[in-house]
Amino acid sequence: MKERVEDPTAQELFGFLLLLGIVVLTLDLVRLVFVGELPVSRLSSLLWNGIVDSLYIGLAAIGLSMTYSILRFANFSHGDLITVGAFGGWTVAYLIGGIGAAGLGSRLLLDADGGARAGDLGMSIVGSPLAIVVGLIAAAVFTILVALAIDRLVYKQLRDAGGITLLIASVGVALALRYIVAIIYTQDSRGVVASAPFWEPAYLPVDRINLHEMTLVLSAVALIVGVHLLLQYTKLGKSMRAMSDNRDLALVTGISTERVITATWIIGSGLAGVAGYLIVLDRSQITINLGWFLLLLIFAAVILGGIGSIYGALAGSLVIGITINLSLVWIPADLNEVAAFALMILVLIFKPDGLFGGVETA
Amino acid sequence: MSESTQATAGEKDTTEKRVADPVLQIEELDKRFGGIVAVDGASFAVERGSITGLIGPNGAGKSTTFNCITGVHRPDGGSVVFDGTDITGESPERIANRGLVRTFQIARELPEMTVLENVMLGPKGQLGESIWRSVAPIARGNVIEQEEELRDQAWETLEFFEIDHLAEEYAGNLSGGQRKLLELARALSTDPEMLLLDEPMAGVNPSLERKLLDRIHDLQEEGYSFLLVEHDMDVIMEHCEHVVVMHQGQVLAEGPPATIKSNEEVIEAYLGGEI
Amino acid sequence: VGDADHDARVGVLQPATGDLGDLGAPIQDGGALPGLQLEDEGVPYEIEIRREDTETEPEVGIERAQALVDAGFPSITGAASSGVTIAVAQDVYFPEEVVGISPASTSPDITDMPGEFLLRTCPTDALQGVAAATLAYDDRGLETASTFFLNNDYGQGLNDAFVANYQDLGGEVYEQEAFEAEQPSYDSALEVVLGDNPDLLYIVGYPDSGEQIFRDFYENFDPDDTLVMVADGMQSHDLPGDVDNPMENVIGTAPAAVGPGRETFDQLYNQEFGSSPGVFTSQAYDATAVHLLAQFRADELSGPAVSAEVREVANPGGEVVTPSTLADGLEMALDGEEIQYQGASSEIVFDDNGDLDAATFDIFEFDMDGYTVTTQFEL
Amino acid sequence: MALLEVVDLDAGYGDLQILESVDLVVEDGEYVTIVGPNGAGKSTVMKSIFGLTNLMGGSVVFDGQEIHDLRPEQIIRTGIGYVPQSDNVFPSLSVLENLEMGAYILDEVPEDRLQRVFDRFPILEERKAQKAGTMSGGQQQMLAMGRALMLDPDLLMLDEPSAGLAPDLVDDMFDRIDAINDDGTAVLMVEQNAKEALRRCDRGYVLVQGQNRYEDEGDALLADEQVRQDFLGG
Amino acid sequence: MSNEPDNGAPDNGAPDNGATDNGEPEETLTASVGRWKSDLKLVVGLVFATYLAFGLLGILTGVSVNETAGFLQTVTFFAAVFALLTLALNLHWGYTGLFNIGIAGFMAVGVYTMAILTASPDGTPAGFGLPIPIGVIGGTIAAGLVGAVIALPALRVRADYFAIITLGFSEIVRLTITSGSLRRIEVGERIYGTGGGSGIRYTPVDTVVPWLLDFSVLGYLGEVLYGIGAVVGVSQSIINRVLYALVIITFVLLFYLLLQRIARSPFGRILKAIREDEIVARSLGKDTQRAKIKVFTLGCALMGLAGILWIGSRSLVTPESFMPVVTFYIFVALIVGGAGSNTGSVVGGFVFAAFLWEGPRFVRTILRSSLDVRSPPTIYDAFVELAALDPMPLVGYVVGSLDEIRWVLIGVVLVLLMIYRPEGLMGDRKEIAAATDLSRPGRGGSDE
Ligand SMILES: Nc1ncnc2c1ncn2[C@@H]1O[C@H](COP(=O)(O)OP(=O)(O)OP(=O)(O)O)[C@@H](O)[C@H]1O
Ligand SMILES: Nc1ncnc2c1ncn2[C@@H]1O[C@H](COP(=O)(O)OP(=O)(O)OP(=O)(O)O)[C@@H](O)[C@H]1O
Ligand SMILES: [Mg+2]
Ligand SMILES: [Mg+2]
Repeated sequence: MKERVEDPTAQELFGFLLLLGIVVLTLDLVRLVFVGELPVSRLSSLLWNGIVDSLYIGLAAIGLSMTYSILRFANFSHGDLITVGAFGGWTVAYLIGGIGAAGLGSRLLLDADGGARAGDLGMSIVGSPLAIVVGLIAAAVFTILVALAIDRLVYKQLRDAGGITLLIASVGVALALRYIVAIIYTQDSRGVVASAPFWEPAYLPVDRINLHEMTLVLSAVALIVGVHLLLQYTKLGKSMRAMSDNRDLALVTGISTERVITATWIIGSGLAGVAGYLIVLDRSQITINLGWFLLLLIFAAVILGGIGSIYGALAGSLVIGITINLSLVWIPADLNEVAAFALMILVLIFKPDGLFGGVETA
Repeated sequence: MSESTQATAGEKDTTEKRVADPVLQIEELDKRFGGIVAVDGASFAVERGSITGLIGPNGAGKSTTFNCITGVHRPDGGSVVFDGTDITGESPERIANRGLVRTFQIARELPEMTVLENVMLGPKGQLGESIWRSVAPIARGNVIEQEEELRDQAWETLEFFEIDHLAEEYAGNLSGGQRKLLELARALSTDPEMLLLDEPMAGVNPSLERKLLDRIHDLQEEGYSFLLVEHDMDVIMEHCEHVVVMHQGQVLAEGPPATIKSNEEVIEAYLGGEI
Repeated sequence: VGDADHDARVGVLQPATGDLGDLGAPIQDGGALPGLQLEDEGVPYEIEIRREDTETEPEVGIERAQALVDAGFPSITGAASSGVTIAVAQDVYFPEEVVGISPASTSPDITDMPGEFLLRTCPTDALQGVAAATLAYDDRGLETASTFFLNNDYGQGLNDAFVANYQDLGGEVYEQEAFEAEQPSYDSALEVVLGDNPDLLYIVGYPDSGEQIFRDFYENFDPDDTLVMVADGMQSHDLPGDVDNPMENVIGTAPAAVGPGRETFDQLYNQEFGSSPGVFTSQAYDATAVHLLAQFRADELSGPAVSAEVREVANPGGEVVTPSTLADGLEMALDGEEIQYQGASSEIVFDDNGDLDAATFDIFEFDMDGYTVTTQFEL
Repeated sequence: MALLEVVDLDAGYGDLQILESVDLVVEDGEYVTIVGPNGAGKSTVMKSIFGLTNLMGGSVVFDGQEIHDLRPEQIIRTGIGYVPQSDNVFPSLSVLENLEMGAYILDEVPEDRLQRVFDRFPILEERKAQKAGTMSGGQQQMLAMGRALMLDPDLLMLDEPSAGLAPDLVDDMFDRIDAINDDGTAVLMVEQNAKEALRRCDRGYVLVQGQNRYEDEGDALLADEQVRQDFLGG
Repeated sequence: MSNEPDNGAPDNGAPDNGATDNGEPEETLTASVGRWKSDLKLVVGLVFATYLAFGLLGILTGVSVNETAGFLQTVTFFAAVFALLTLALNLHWGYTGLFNIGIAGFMAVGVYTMAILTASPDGTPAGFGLPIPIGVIGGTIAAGLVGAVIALPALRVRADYFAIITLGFSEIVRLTITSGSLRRIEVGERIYGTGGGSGIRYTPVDTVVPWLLDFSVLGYLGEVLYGIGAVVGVSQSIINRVLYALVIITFVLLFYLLLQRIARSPFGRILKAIREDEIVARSLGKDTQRAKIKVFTLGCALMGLAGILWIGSRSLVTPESFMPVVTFYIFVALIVGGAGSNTGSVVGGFVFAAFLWEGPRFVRTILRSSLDVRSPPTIYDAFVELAALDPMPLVGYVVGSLDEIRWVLIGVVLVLLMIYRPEGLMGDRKEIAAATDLSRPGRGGSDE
């Protein structure tokens, strides 16, 4: 770790301004609620949407952050792994859930020919829970297999290459993946999940709970906790960090770097696949651009949090998720991403290594 | 015994008096990293034209002191005066341009530049460092002549450091010791008034080490001043007029090598009872 | 007729890949369909339909249009979004004198452009704005509205037209929110537009975002509180199925479609591509059909020659040609007979600006199987 | 049979050859030093033994097993420990974690050895939780050494272990290496502190421009006028 | 890694001495000309080989001369445009290590400024109706200024973080110009603004061609070209486009010389040092912050100018032209050519335009028109037919999916390039940052 020039004054100033801005906005929020311009129910639903958004961004961001720090490149094919997971997982869910209700071709191609409509098949967590759960697992497994295959074919040849070389290669992988999916499934976007079932709890303060959204929230939280435990209490976490620090030394220490890389792909792509599957469960719509369109936000979250820190990635996701939703109180919807990016830039100027510090590649 | 008490850091206010013509003066320097106090009220001065040694156990705060002097770190307290000007907290480039240049303990070569480019980067006041002069045909003036001069100097420097055969090699491909040499060559090429050398000899082959020291003496005669961090006591004892000993961020003792050598505190803290 | 190798050549320029690929690929299919249909029917002519992909980038669009022209195509069915169409027209159609018929560019700006080499088989949004506003305010008595529109020229243009007319009639507009296509969720934005409980929510967009918007709508809001109105962009039989909701509180306006042509087209499309046609696919079919008829009627394969015949084959007067009688139409055109093409999407009557003369709009409602036209609205 | 046998080794980086038919032998329990000018290829020899260079010819046999085709993480399991010359700690791991990484190939961290390392370098225990990258140069050197000692290798390869250490620690380091050697571990060391190193070792090699130049017992090399003049600074 | 970095042209034989006699030393001039010549030879050779190959392909597969010529013209145009952008990026990334992935944003600033300055005051949105040259210069300056403003805070952070800041910036620009908020701003009776999704219309900058043809000499040249075109069957419009491409190529040459000068200078040395280790440069007394701001500003201005020459040659600008993917194209071009080398940048721009951008489309079109097979609705149907031993539906499906397949192939080609040529085609020709030949003095300037 080389010394860096310290230059606290500008940083402090920025931090102060940023803090001031946040305080002012919070006060304004309170004011709006008080004068009744912003009903509490709307505020809370904006916040809740923010949290839901940040959960699936976060799920995908963990994987991206891990490959970023351990393989030392910005993986632009991560978004398309999300897409692959979504298509793979839902295909399996359709194969199981649609038995008898639709033809094999329609099920295999996820209703590409309009022959297996989600509503008719009852594709919901209540309608065919088994299919949905098996699909979830399949999404993870399938994405992992794809990611490992790509690693063997592509990234393994590039282990000693620089970050940019890998980045460009990953863009190549991204294009190939996305359009292979397009060739198979066609580019039509379509709804593949039936209407979300609701549960109306008697004893909770909320009126009704969207069970698909709840499935997403619970699975995401469980997976995040699981990954945390895995990295905290096994050697794997440490060897990953060691590898991201200094690969040659890690080799010399006896760490099988290939095995760590494999583990990284398994965790990272597994989470990405699950994220893709769950996003579709919540949104119902599936398109080949699913992951690609999300990638920018995921990158923003990872870098905002500090590359290589999974807690940073989660914190970054939370900031991004809440910003794109809560900012609607003040600005029009077509500028909410502007707000998210602007906030990200300000935070990075205040904390140049991201919220949780981190490594760098290029 | 009595000499050594006289030389301890107890009487900080006397620092100035002990040095007749200080080129560099450090007063009450503090630097903390979180809970770790790396430099803790260190004060010392370097006589103009001298080779002053800065020694102390590992982690005593020597490199951190260097970083504070050269603007890489911002001291939490105290002052640094160079050539009569207070330079505390100035940016690294301003300090370097004042003629105070340092080398790094862990060599920091510019890996994807050739060795020659590394050295040619050093010299101050290069005309072509302005973007306009490097581009505009008329404003270019003497840029090319100057470049040729710099090139010739650079080759000489490399020859002296015995790395001229590597001139066109990328610096990142050098061996550990070669990097150290390059580091030193580059710092020298800036033609500074004073050089801060952080363990320049660590990893350098003994024969070359002697040559380097001779060169340092030559330069000293030309009026350069040196502050030298080194763990090789033979080097310190033989080549420094004055030695400052740091320990746990403070100046433990200072004085001529002979005194330091027999200072018991120093022996206990640093020299390890031997010698 | 024709050059050495061909009797007719039409380029179909649509975004088949890229961000709008899911929308544009079916339109491209629709534009290529007449060629396939005629081939199936065994017409004895060499007809070349060349698909080109704009990749959803205006730059590529212009460049591909240029390539079609360089290859000697006098007719182009394209482009999709008005931005690309305007650019392509200005930089390629006009200077090169080839005829472009856009199936999907509804921007009012296009009306002002010369109608000789740029026409369209979709209506201008200026009219649809009037239709929608009148329907909402006068017919249904909805006095307050919020709008939610796609953040591109289609969304912005139609929104402007609607809002201006609605306010002129006396309606109050609470919120006008633009949205980006294919966002992860529209919950929060809907929260904003519906916050003040308007009587009407006017949504302009395409099914790709529409699916998501309506999902979010039905999950979080009470459909009985708000009537939702959509425009032609969301006229899709797949929408309720994809949303998995009958969408009973949704009505829409779209330029009136002529009955028989539509059904033949739906059938042909389904048979060829295995799915039901999406937005602007029938307009694309019609554009290509008009091109073909005009080329057969023209005495050479050149832009000006086609341009001279386009209105001849489409506008009233002469034998009626529909999608089901397209092959016969070609013969008649070749013989120089008077014909009028009545297409899958509308009757196709071009005015001098190249705009549709259609002043009739369908009002449609959704149910689980798609949409049905309930009434028509004449301006 | 010798513990380590390097025969006719050609190696380099990419296409660039650095070593030319280098021969090197370390007997069981022996203490061998390599000295030579900067850039002679000393570190390259070590890296080649550990499989980190491009091997162009020759063979490396350890304990009767050919290891030149093995991967580094396999080589360490054959019983070779290695402390590289530079970049030899994990900067963003804590001191303790760095030491634990030293015992990576074991199932669990041997507490007694950890304690021994701490006893030897108390500062490491004091700064257990500090990020290694923020330790001083010398402290990092201690940490690197400590990490290698977490295993009990048959052969310990040290690339300039004394560089950057304070004098008391330099002596100590050499003593320590002696002690390790006395316990039966063979040592292969590169040193610029050549006199001290040759004084203490059993046998020494002088490497110049990628080739063996001299090989003899340490004291003999020290006594050799030519060697003194050319490589030991008189 | 190469152990013998390129040290200039082997055929540069000018002696070292005699240089100082006459002020501006000749030998470096000849040296750079020599180097320049060999690079030029290389580029021109590559270009001709490519044209020949594609030309043959076109003719052999029965594509008309006009269409083939149009294709080659398009390649030339995009090659020039990408070369411009790649050169600018090389200054940022190749030389200074500034990981700018917001190129699209800076282009947008340039083009929109030009559009607003030159658009007709009667249009919607209205512009200021200024002459085109003022628009071009204004747009270039605006892009540079915005770059400077971004640089002040953003350059404090490190590579990856800097990258996402520039990307965020470019998205902010794009979303803002799309947004309804700035779409229409009424000032008096006129409506100014960005036009939102429908953009701004203006007189394109390629109208410079007719203007140039008004000059007698150039006009004559034009006539000659038209004449040749008429004989071989190439339309006037293609020739006009070729002429505009030549205008851009002139800019490429100017950019190239400018950047070459910068690269081979002490200033260029500082830039490289910043890329390698900024603290070292600062510790040697170099004001890296200033250098970075200057370079970033200059590079952004060049990106703005390149944007103007490209998108400005259309008559309409919309936000869709500035999707982040544009930035990525330029990065690919740079990496393919070889980051750190200006010649490499130009080659990269050309290779990208010819083999990744335009070539595959050409080939796709040829394939499509020669393989006339019907596509079944889904791939499932195709395989079902295949199982019934009829391979044609699958072939048809493949032909029908050529658009998608083209993307898959581009992806594969990128991967293969990175695996087999990661340093880029000209990555071994990295320039040495010095204004003079650096060979050891006394041995002559040209020893190897
Ligand atoms: N990664 C590399 N790529 C290319 N060349 C290298 C690389 N590392 C070292 N070299 C070259 O190999 C030669 C030998 O290097 P090596 O590090 O083995 O020397 P050494 O004897 O250990 O020197 P020192 O005492 O200075 O550490 C040197 O000339 C150096 O330039
Ligand atoms: N960035 C930092 N963060 C935390 N602690 C630091 C940092 N930099 C230095 N230290 C601590 O400050 C103390 C002084 O370190 P310094 O590098 O100045 O020692 P030194 O005297 O140069 O030692 P050596 O002779 O080993 O190089 C050490 O304990 C070190 O761990
Ligand atoms: Mg130090
Ligand atoms: Mg070495």
